[in-house]
Amino acid sequence: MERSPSSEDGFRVSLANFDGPFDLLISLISKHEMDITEVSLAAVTSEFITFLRDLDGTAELDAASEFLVVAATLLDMKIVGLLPTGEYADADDVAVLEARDMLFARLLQYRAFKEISVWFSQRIERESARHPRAVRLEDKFRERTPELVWTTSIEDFHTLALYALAPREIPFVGLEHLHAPLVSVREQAAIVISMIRSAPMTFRQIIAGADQRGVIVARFLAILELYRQSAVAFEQIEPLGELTVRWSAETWNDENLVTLGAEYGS
Amino acid sequence: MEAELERQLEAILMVADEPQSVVSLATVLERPVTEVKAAIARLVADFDGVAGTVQRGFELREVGGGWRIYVRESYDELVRDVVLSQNSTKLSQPALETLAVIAYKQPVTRSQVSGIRAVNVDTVIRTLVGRGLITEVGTEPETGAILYGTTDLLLTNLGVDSLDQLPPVSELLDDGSAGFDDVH
Amino acid sequence: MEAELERQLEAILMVADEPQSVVSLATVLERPVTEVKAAIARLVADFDGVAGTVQRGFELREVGGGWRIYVRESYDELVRDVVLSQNSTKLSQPALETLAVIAYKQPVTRSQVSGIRAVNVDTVIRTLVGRGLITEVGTEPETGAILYGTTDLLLTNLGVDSLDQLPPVSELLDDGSAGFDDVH
Repeated sequence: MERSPSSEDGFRVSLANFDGPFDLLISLISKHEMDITEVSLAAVTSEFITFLRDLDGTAELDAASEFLVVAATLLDMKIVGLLPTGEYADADDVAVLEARDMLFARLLQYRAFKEISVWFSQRIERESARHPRAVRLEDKFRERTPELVWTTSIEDFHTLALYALAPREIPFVGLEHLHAPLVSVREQAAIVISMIRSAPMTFRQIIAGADQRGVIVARFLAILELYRQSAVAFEQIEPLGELTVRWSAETWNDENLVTLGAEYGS
Repeated sequence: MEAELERQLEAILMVADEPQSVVSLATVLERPVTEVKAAIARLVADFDGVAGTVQRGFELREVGGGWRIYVRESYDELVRDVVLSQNSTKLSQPALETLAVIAYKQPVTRSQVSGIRAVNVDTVIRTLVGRGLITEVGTEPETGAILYGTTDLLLTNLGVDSLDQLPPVSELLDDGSAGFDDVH
Repeated sequence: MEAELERQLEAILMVADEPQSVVSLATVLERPVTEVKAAIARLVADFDGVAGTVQRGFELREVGGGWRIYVRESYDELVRDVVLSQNSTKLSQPALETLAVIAYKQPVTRSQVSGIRAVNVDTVIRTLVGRGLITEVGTEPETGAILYGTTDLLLTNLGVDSLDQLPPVSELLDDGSAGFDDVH
């Protein structure tokens, strides 16, 4: 697969077992020449954040996107390690293996679409130089166009104007989440419990009202913690599909909450 | 070489919206006016089928000092049916949005509208002019670009007497047009 | 009589400002689809000069689900100087990638797209809808999430006639997608 030419001055990582461009790391992982479980996500992330600080606008957005795909998958794998294993040690191993396959799958998929996007870009550019016949209709034909039936109210028209005149934002990788106000995992756990206690909810529903990224993260961590305490169960029909969270605690009292999330500082 | 000139002419005439004068065609093609005139005459004969060729469903006609390709008259009835069946009684979403932009930004040029909408608006503007919802209101002094504005028909459709009665868009948007250039 | 059909097609194509599907042409001409298809093929050959005819400065192309007259590619540069058309703003890299995902995975929800791209795609999707390259095609029954698909305009902009003409990703994904499905 062709690589972007950003390797030279792009994002580099220095780990105990690897030193070189991020690109190369990904190549090795996707060629199965390096064990993904050996890669420290925390180290890669902190280097990446350092790298982001010197990022030049949207120039390195490509690198950032690929990093996010890998990081999200690595995170999935680390979560497997966080979850309770009990007597199902083998199942845990299986999960790690599955997660690794998932990483390859996602990477390949992401790469495929990236390559296709190059084709899209070239085709659109080439096609935009072409000239289709699109000329003003002769008056004698224009008279035959069916009468216009106007159905737009002035309010709708105003809304359309607001929409059409709104500046288009440039997509970017935001860093504001790094400075988000502190959110209590324990507090969010209490909210989540109140939500799902009577009926199962999807993760999407659980975070629907959250207006800050920190709240979403805290609810996510809270659910992980509750799972650790066997208070909730998950159901996910397909990869990346809807995740349903069900209250499954047989015994639960609010004292459990006190210790919950202690390792997150709140 | 002469045949090539005819091919160049038909390429231009196939996409030209306005009738093309012989002089301007000669300028673009960098050929003498007499040569271009002769080539046009051959092309007319070619499309008309008088040169041992097929009579086409289109023809090359001189109108208002310029040449343009038109539907051959004998096919007018057929084409009327097509026009009737293909044109909707409603404006498309892109057309409505473009109309809204023109209503609030008028007088405005095609390229300014295109800059705000981030897409080519040529076809849509043609439709809106054809529908009598916008009209040419002048030209921009520096560039000579056509300025468009809305018509009374739009006001009637919206049920207002004047543009002042349109609900205002926020002040932020007023200098928005300047910011748009930076965004893209 | 058959030649007449080609002339009728030529006439219709002169007033069309979007690709004409064979079915709609057959309907308005009141002729069987197979006949219309054959006539179009002869017309393409005629304009291309492969039927002992002259290669014209224009051509008949199948794009975005229908047929439309274009200037022949070798004359595009010449025509560009005559027809000042406003080019659309280029799509950003994230927009192109998102478009690619939607093209191959449609119908697809916003969250499925962002799952593959691992970033929030809301703004990008808004831009793509605004440009008419994608559109809402329904809602997912269980979640009520909006499903997106690509439009004929995208196909036209890519210069292809149908989604089948997009490059295959299966080879690239075979390994991956298989593993993907097996995971659960």
